[in-house]
Formats: sequence, structure tokens, C-alpha cells
Amino acid sequence: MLIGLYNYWIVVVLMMIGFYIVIAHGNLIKKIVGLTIFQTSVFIFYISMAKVDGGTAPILADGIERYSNPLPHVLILTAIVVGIATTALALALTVRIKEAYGSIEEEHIQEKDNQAC
Amino acid sequence: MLTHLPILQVIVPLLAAPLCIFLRRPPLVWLFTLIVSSLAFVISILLLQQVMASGTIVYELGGWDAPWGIEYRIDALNAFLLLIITAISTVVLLAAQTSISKEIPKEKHMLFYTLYLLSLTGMLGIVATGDAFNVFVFLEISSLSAYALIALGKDRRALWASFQYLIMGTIGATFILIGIGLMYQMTGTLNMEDLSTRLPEVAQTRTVFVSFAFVIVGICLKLALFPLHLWLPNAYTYAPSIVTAFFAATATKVAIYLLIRFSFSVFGLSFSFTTLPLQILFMVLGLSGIFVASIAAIYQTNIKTLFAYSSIAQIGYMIVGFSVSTVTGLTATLLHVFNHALMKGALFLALGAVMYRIGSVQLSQFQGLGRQMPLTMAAIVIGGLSLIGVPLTVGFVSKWYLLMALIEQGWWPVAVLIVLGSLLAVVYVWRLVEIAYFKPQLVGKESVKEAPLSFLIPIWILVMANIYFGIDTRLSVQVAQAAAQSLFGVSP
Amino acid sequence: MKDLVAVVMLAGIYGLLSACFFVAMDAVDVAFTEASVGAGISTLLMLVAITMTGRSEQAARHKPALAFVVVVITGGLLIYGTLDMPYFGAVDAPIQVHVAPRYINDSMQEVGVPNIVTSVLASYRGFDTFGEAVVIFTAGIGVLTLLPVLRSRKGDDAVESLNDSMHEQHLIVRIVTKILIPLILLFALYVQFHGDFGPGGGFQAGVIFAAAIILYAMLFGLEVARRVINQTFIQFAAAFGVLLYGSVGLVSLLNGGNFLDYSVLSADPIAGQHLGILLIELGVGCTVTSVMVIIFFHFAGRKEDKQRMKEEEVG
Amino acid sequence: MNLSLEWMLQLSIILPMLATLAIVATGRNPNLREAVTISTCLMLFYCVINLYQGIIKGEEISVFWWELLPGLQVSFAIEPLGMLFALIASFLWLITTIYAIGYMRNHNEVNQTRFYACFAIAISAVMGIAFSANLFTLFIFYEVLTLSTYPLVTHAGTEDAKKGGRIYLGILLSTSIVFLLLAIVSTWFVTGTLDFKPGGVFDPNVDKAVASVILLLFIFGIGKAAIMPFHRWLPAAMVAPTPVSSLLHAVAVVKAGVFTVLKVCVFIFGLDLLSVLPTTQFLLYLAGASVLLASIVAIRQDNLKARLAYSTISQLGYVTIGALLATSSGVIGSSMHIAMHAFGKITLFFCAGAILVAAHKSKISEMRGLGWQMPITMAAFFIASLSIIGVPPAGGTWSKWFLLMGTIETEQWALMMVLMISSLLNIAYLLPIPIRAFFPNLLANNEPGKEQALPTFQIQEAPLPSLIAICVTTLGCLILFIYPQPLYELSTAILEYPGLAHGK
Repeated sequence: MLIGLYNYWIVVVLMMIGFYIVIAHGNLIKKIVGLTIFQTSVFIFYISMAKVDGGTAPILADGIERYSNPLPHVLILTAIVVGIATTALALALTVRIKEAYGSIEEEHIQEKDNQAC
Repeated sequence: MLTHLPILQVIVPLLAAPLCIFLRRPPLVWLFTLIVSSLAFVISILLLQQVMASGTIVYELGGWDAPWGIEYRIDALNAFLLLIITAISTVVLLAAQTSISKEIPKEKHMLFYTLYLLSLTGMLGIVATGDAFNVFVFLEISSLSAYALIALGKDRRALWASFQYLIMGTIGATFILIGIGLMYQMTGTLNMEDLSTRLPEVAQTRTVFVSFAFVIVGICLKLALFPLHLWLPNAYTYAPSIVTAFFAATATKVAIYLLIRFSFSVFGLSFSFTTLPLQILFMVLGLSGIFVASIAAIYQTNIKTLFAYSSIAQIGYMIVGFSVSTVTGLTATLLHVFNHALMKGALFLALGAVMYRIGSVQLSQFQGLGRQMPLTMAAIVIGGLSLIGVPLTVGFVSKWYLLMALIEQGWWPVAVLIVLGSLLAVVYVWRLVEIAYFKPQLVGKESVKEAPLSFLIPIWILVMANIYFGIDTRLSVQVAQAAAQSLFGVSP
Repeated sequence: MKDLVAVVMLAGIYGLLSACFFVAMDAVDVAFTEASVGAGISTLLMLVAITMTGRSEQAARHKPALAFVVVVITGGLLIYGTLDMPYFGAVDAPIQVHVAPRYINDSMQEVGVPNIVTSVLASYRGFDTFGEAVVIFTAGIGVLTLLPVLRSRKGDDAVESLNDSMHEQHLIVRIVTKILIPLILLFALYVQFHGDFGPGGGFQAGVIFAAAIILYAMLFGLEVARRVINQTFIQFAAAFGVLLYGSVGLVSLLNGGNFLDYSVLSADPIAGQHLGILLIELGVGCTVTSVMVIIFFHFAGRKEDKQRMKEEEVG
Repeated sequence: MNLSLEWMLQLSIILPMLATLAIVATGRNPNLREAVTISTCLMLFYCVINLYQGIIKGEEISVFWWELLPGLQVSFAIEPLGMLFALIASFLWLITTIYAIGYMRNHNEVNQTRFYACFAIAISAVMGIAFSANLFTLFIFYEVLTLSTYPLVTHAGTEDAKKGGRIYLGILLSTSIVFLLLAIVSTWFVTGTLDFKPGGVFDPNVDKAVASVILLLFIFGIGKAAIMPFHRWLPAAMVAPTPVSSLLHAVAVVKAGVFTVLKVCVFIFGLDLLSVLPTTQFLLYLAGASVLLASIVAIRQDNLKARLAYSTISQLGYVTIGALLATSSGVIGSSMHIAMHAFGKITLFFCAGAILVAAHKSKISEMRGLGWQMPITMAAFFIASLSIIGVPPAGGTWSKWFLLMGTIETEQWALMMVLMISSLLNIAYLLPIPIRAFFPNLLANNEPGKEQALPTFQIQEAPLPSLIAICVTTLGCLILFIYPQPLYELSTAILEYPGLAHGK
């Protein structure tokens, strides 16, 4: 059982590292990096479940009987695009936040908001 | 063309969005957006008629049959939600041009409408589709455009609110993605219909249990269910008024739809409510949401924040109805989805009108407004009464059904808590009414004119709908009941 | 780690490593994309953003306890969930026996494209890909709204001289790049049209195409690049890509098929599928290229505009 | 006019609503506005009289408007109790409007248009309550009444007024939403209907515990009946202008409350079921305590309106007791008391308002000798007091008589004592006022030298419209003693209403 599932566990650990960075860190860039890591790990998870023992890349060729499952690949292609779109938007927001608040630390931003109230 | 209605519902606003880029001139773009939105509204009416007359409509995209290709599957539930979303979007758009002329710089107007249409597309796509992964894609379309729309707010806090929303929303979406992945791994399919037949075979596995947990938590993040609601108040407060009106009336409804769809259709009633202590969990969360958010609302001085908290509380009502997990309970939830869209649409549009005239929605600015903007304030009062659940408004209808559902199950204490919760609504609505009507106008403040017609017409359309559907409940109750019954597999 | 550049670089390396992993997992298309996005574009964007927001983290706010608890619970739940999963690489896992076999066995007859990923992506689940194109379009519009071009009060001539002096020093790099750029563009076209047979397709090609333009902009100055590629034009191109994709669907609708049913585009269903896939890949490529360029231009442009405005204020 | 009675019924609800619009439209011209109000009053009264004659002839009048939810109808039907209530309310609205014109103009009140408009909505709601054919319709108009009277309570717009308004709305709305709505939902759930049916809608074999709980919910939910501990709104609402206090808090609102209690007792529970429920006894004692305590508190009040307010709470207790006694004399007594008390209390309030307008006095201690300044007003006050106390020659005598009969029939000796003691207390807090007013030295002879301080009095009465109104209601008190026949007939008809013959 250990052999059969260990790589999923590694993926879970990777995911959680990303997730931890998102929620524990106050720096916005770090948060975004964390988000990227989180998402990339989910991609790894999807791709690893597509793998078949003895299979090859899903491009049809003569003499090959077994292919890896193409569907997760397709899904993850889409998900990667979604990921970069989110990152781009998040970075744009970060730049604007820096201009408006002069800081990209969650703490400072919230302090300034509270003062304004 | 009628057979293509399901896809046209989504495609029309979708293709209109890039066309906006070509049109460029703001008034033109506004008109175009309005026409497109009304077209979508007409399509949704036709769809609802078709569904009510002849049952579920299935549409195979790309001509590939279901588990291999993506299919659109429209039943009473989807059609109902589609109708709500397109209706609100169209009405809100009527006021858009006037409202954003003061809140958004002119050169961004075209982009605003493009994003608005994209957001609309995203929501419609989520609701219409019958494919789990397709949900994720359209969820991201609506979310990304939502982040950008919220960040358009004038206040710099809009940026921060949008960023917070982005982080929470992306975490939520990723959770949903993980959940869908686990589901896929256990069944090998992504089609909802197919999933619902294949999941019961593996229902007892831990993987399915975890996938359910992840999907639900992800949706609840989007739903702003207490205690995952922290992003919502700021986002609603600092977004441009039109955006707030649109989102408050629709966005959380879409999340509720997903919750219902996944727990009832995909995982199935018996799994969702017997394997897990979901009933108790949602009941407790819903109730605490009602109380915490209503009490928080009482202490707000910014009216937009006040109503944002009230939205969280209202979500609590929907969740309580959902947790009852009977036909009546679900009918109550769906009715409240519809009714709450009407109330909050009217309220936030009215606030938009106040924002347009005064430039602020702080409580103190409302002094004497009852006299200066009588029609707008009357709309807020009626919306507020509806929120409280006074008879002859829509709020009463859904509250009545909710109470019935609870009493049917013999959950008396919860019924009592629900009515106590609506008392809190009395408190926060009345603070506003008192200041608006019984405080003299601030000294030295210049007098304000009534809102322009472009605001008053959509506001009063919604207010009238609030009253009309509070009196003639045939349409809403019939559709909600049909949807609830179909989810429970009871033939109407 | 306080130095954000190091953080970003590490994240880029993570992306690259995962791309390598994807190759090992037989997911060549995904690896291609991840390498260009995870290691390429996203790292680049983050670096540009850091130049504007400051390179080092200022204060370490840490509430590790709560975050740790949440993470451990989530992680524990996931590990718990893995226990009943089919084993890694299992041949008889549900996903290998239910839907996927049709893609593997029949796609050649039904779609006629050797790369199964492409046929699933573009035809079976073509609507997802449409959604993907719209997502990226949305991101482009979002960045446009968030980071509008700041107008300079002075004329552009003064800026030009400034730019020229800045970039003259990198003479060797410029010459090498001038040779490289056509090659990159050629490669992008290859990826675009070869997607049917090998790894690649509209998205990857779009990113590579955009990379060439970005490279150009980095070395010859943003102003020059902006003049070469008109802003309005690039926005139109982004919209055009989505529209192209959509109109392929609409045409199939008018021809009597369902939305995105390419078989009806031509008398021969397989030829129709080929035509449809070609067109929509073109649409995706068009949108991706232009959106990537828009995003980069607005990030970098924001920075330069800010600098210029500051200088003008000082001067 | 050849309108059918069904039309009359609908008109009596719609007319005041339409009048609201007309009032708002003519708001700029006070004379026109008040003409509109008065003519609406007259038309309404005409309709109601016609309806009354119809009822006497034994016609069945009912109207169905629409169905809100399956089974939840908005519909109206007239039965004697509702007829009685509608008669009183429409007649007193006419009188009050006349009074209000004098009062409001002389007192230079602001926002008079809002005042008249809300007044009209309120009366429409009262008509709706009186004629409603089921609990649901009643609930709707009950809420409309609460909401429409809120602006009247806070009319002055001062801090005090707002505070009063907050208590008013808070208690009325929360009791109605929390208890009444729950009670209605559970009734619906247990019986499957909300229609008022003679003899009640509950199955005789219904679970006693459930029915008891529902009864509790009803009695507490009808906050307008001001049963302790939900009585606080009534004194709080006294910040309103006097016409409001008099009509709404002596007639419309509180009477709507006790009317609902009666309706629920007779037509939802049925007297048979009511008498065997275990909570009835408890509620009887609660109402009794409410009667006594309120009377005691009233003695301690120096503000005239506050004293009258507490007196109202105590009198409302009588009606509730009568309803809960579940005997025919109890019900007859209650329904008659609704009328008698309405005339008596409205006169008292009119007098209080007149004193405020003419002499600018609101404290009882300041009213010594006032009788010589305002003889008519104080005389009216005296007669009305007699009616409240229940001694001849005023109408209150009859209703108290029947109530006492009811307690004796059911052998509720404790309650009988309560009623007696309370009457004594009534004397103690009401009669000193006219006595002081007419004989300033009689009660104050331990303060020598005080009489010099009293100025020589000139007759300075209230404005003429107000004075007319006072006289009419006072006469009403007297006539009801001499000729209570119509009232009595209506009250007995409540129990003879088709199918109710078995009520003892």
C-alpha cells in the first residue's frame, strides 16, 4: 500500500506547503507564490493519476498498445491557463495596492485601513 | 433555433463581450450590453417555459454524447436560476450608465461593460452546464471578472477587498478542483449525470467522502457561508454600486445552486445527508450565520456594509432551508434565492442612487433624505420590510415556507430562532429608517435632488416585483416547487 | 526568506521541475505548457511586479499556529482520502476503464488527429477550451482595467532618446536577439500548426509568440515595441481570437449541427474536424499571444510611466 | 347608491387607502386635504352602516380577493363581532378627525399631511382586521396597522418620540413576528386551515398540550392586547399627538388587539376547547394580574396621558379575561366592553388633549381648579370616568355587569375579586382629577395659602371642533347606558352566529 500511494502523499505535502504559504504569510507576493505552488501541486496530482504502468504519451503511433489517460492532461492544460490568468490579475492588483498604500504587507494595509475608519 | 436555446443562453453574452472591444464608445457599449442582457433574459424565459412544459432539456456540445463530450442539462432548477440571473442583470444594467458615470473614469467604461458581460457569462455557464469540470472553468471566468470589477471601486480599499476576495476565491476554486479530481479518480467521469449513477457504487470509500468535503468547503468559500464570509463585506462595500447590486443579487445565488446541485444531484440525497452529519452542521452554521451577521450589521455605519452583512445573514436562511433536506425546505431555499435577489437588487440599486446624489452611503449622510429623495427612500423602506419578512412582500413568502419546513420536521427551537433572527433585521433596517425620516437634514448641507429616472425606473421595477411576487406567488412557488421535487425525484 | 527575487526564482524552478515531472508522467503537452507558463511567463510577471513593489519583504507577520492547524487538518483529510484510491499507475483504475478508452481507441476514426490530447482538447471537450480562451481574455481585460496606461505630460520624443541611451549598451545581446527572434517566431508557428501530430497547440504557440515580442520589448525598449505593435490593434486581436473560436461554433450551429460540432463544417466529417481544430487553435493562439503581450506591456509600461512621471516631477 | 353589500365591504377597506393618495396629493392645501379626510370618513361610515343593516337582516357577506399561497387566502367575511368593531372604529374615526382638525391646527403641528395619510392607512387596516375571514388576512392587516401607526407615534420627531417609537415598534413587531406568526404557522400545521369558523377549527381530540402552547403563543403574540409583560409599548406610545393617542391607543390599535384575542378564542379555539385547556387558567390569572398592577401603577402617574395609558392596559385586561372565561356572558361582556371602553377612553383622551391645547397642561398636579376654566371639558371627563369605572348613568355599567356575571358563572371567585378591586382603583385614579379641577381646595386643604396662588379663571375652552367631538363622545357614553340594545344584540349574535349554538 505504501508503494502504491506514496506519490500522492508527496503531492499532498506539496499542496499543503503552498496552502500554508497563502494563509500564513502577510506579504502579498509570497501569497501569490504560495497560490501558484498550491495550484501546481494540484496539477501534479491530476497528472499522476493519468499515468498507466507501461503506457506512453497519448499520441497515437503504430505498435503502441497502451497510452496514458489523455483526459487529465486536457483538464490540466485548461487549469494551467486559469492559473496564469489568476496570477496575472493578482499581480496587477498587488501593483495597484503598492501604489495606493505604499506597502504590500497585509499588516500595514490593514493598519492603514483602520486608521482611515 | 429553439433547440439551441441552452447554448445560446451562454454564448450570446459571451460573444458580446469581445464585441464590446470593437464598439469602444461607452453609450453605444452600454446600449449593446443592455440589449444582449435582455436577449439573454428572453432566452431564459423561453427555456423556463420549455422546461416546465416538457421536462429536462439536454444539449450536447460539439455533438459528442454525454460522458465523452460536455453536455448542457437544463431542468427546472437551472432554468429558474438562469431566469433570476438574467432578469437581475438586465434591470441593473438600466441604471448602469448613469451610475458609473460618477464612479468610474470614462476611459474604463468600455472595459467595465466587457467585464460585466464576462461575469454574466460565467454565472450562466456555471448554472447551465452538466459537466463538473466545466463548472470550474466558468467559475473562474465569473470570478476573475468579479475581482476586476470590484477593484474598479473608487476607494483604495476596493483594491484590498478585491485581493482578499481573489485569494479566498482561488483557494475555494482550487478546493473544488481537488474535489472534482478525487471524484473523477473514483469514477472515471466528469459528467454530473454519469457521476450520480456511478458514485453510489463507491460511496463508502474514504476518497469519495474527502472529495465531497472538498467540493463543499470550496463552494462554501464562494458562498460566503459563515465563518468563511470574511471577504464579502469589504468586497460589497467598496465595489462600484452597480457591481454590488449585480453581485449581491446573483453571485451567492450561483454558489447556492452549486451546493444544491452537488449535494442533491451529483452525490445524491442519501449520501449527502445520511453518511455525513451535514444536516446538523449546516443547521448550526446557518443559524450562527444569521445571528452573527445580523448583529454585526446592527453596528455598521456604512450602509453598504450593513446590507452586505445582511446578505450573509440571508444566506444563513437559505442554508437552514437547505439543511432541512425536505421538499418544503428546498422550496423555501429556492424561493428565498429568488426573493432575496429581488430585495437586495432593489436595496443596493437604491444605495447606488444615494451614492450618485451624495457620493457617500454613510449612515449620517442619510439624515433628512426621506424628504429629499422620497422615492428612493421609499424603495429602501419597502426593500427593508421585505428583508424583515412583512406580509405582502416576498420576504414573507419564503419565511413562511421555511417555517413550515421546520415545523414539519418538528424542529421548533430552530423555528423560534429563525423568527428571532428576523427581529434583528428589524433593528438594522429601522436604524436607517429613523435617521432618514426622523432626523432633520444636516445643517449647512446643500439639499439633494431625487435620483434621476434612469435609477428610479429599475429600482421601482424591482420594488414592484418585491410586492408583486409577495402577493401573486404562483409563478415563483410553482417553479421552486417543481425544481425541489425534481431534485427529490418526486414527480410533480 | 526575505528576498522576494529568490522566492520568485525558486517558484520558477518549482514550475520547471514539475514540468520535468510531467514529461516523466507522459504528459508532454502539459509539460510544454507548464514550462512556458510556470517557469516562463509567470516568473517573468512576478519579477516585473517585484521591481515595482519592492524587492524585500518588510515585516514578517506570522500567525503560524492557526495556519498550521488548518493546513494539517486539510492535509490529513487529503491523506485520509488517498487511502481508498486506486494505486498509482494501476491499469484497472476507474479512470482508465470508463471514459478514456473511447478517446484512445476511437478518436482516430472520429476526429482523425494522432495527438489524442489535441482531439480531446479541441473537439470532445472543445467547450472547456473555449472557456479557457475566455478566461485568458478576461485576465487581459482585467489587467487593462487595473493598470491603465498613464499618460505622460511631455511628448514622446524626449522619452525616445532616454530609451535609446539605456539600451545601447547591450549591443551584443541585441544582435543575438535579432537573430533569435525570427527563429522563435518560426518555432511558434510550428508549434501552432503541428499540434495535431505532436505536443503543442494554440496555447503553447501563443505563449512562445508572446515571448518573442516580450524579448523584443525588453531589449529595444517598451516605447519602440509599443510603436511596433499598436495597442488598439492588440486589443482587437485578443477579442478577435475569442470571436473566431465562437464563430466556428456558430457556423456549425448554422450548418445544422450542435455548437462546436466541427463535423458539419465540411462534407467529410473528418475534414470538418480538421478544419475546425485548425481554426479554433488559431483563435486560441491569437488570444493568448495578444493577452500575454497586453499583460506584459501594461506591467512594464506602468513601471516606466511611473518612473518617467517621477523624473518629470523632479525635473 | 345601489352598491351591493360585497362592494360596500371592499369599499370600506379600499376607500381609506385611496383617501391616502388623495390626501398626499392635496397636501399643499390644508382645507382641501381635510375636506377629503372628512368626506372619506362619512363615506366609510355610510358603508359600514349599510353593512350593519345587511347583517341585521341576516345576510351573509363575504368577499374573496386572492390566494397568496395554496390555502392562504386573503378574504373577508362579516360576522357580528367584526361588525361591532367596524362600527365603533368608523364612527370614532369621524369624530376623531373632527377633533384632530381643531387640535392639530391649534397646536401648530408639522407634517400634518403625513399625519392624515398614515391615519387613513391605519383605519383601512382596522377595517381589514374587523372583516377578515381568516387568521392570515388578519395577520396581514395587523402588521399594516403596526407599521402605519409607527410614523404617528414618532410624529414629533424628537428624541423622546423616537425612543417611544422604537419601543412601540419593537414590542409590537417582535411579538407579532415571533409569537403570532409561529402561532399561525402551527395552527395551519395542526388543523390545515386558518379560517375563522364558529366553534373553532381545532379537532376536539387535539393534543391538549399542543393546543395550550398555541394558545399561549397567540395571547403573547397579540402584543396589541397589552397583556403584561408586553404592555410597555402603550405608555411609550403616548408621546404621540393626542388625536393619535385617542383613536389609535384607545380605539384602533388596542382594540384590534383584544378583538383579535376574542376572535381567536371564539373562532379558532372555540369556547368548548378553550375551557378545558390547562393554560387558560394561567392566562386568566395573568390577565387579572395585569388588570390590578396596571391600575396600581396608574395611581402613581402624574402625567395625565400616562395615567390614562395604564388605565387602558388595565381595561384591556378585562376584555381578555372575558374572552378567556369561555362563557357566553364573558364573550358578551368582552365585546360590549370593547365598545364601552372605546367611548369612555376616547373622551378622556380628547379631554386630555383639549387641556393641553387650551391650558398647556399635561400634569395632573397642575390641574387644580381647571374645571372653572374648561367646564365642558371637565364635565365630559367626569362622565367618561364614570363609564370607565362602571357606574350608572354611563355605558360601562353594562359591560362590567356581564363580565362579573361571567366570573360568577364559572365560579372564578378570585377573578371576581380582581374585577371589584380594580373598579375601586379606577375610582381612586380617575375621579380625583375632575374633583380637583372643580374643587381645588377640597383635596388640598393641608396646604394653606395655596388658594391665593390660583388665578381667577376665565373660561377658555378647547377649539370648537374639538369641543364638538368631546360632546359627541360623552353623549355616546350616556346613550349607551340608556339604549345599549343594538350593542347587546350584536354581542349576543356573535354566539348565535350560524353553527355556534352549542357555545353555552
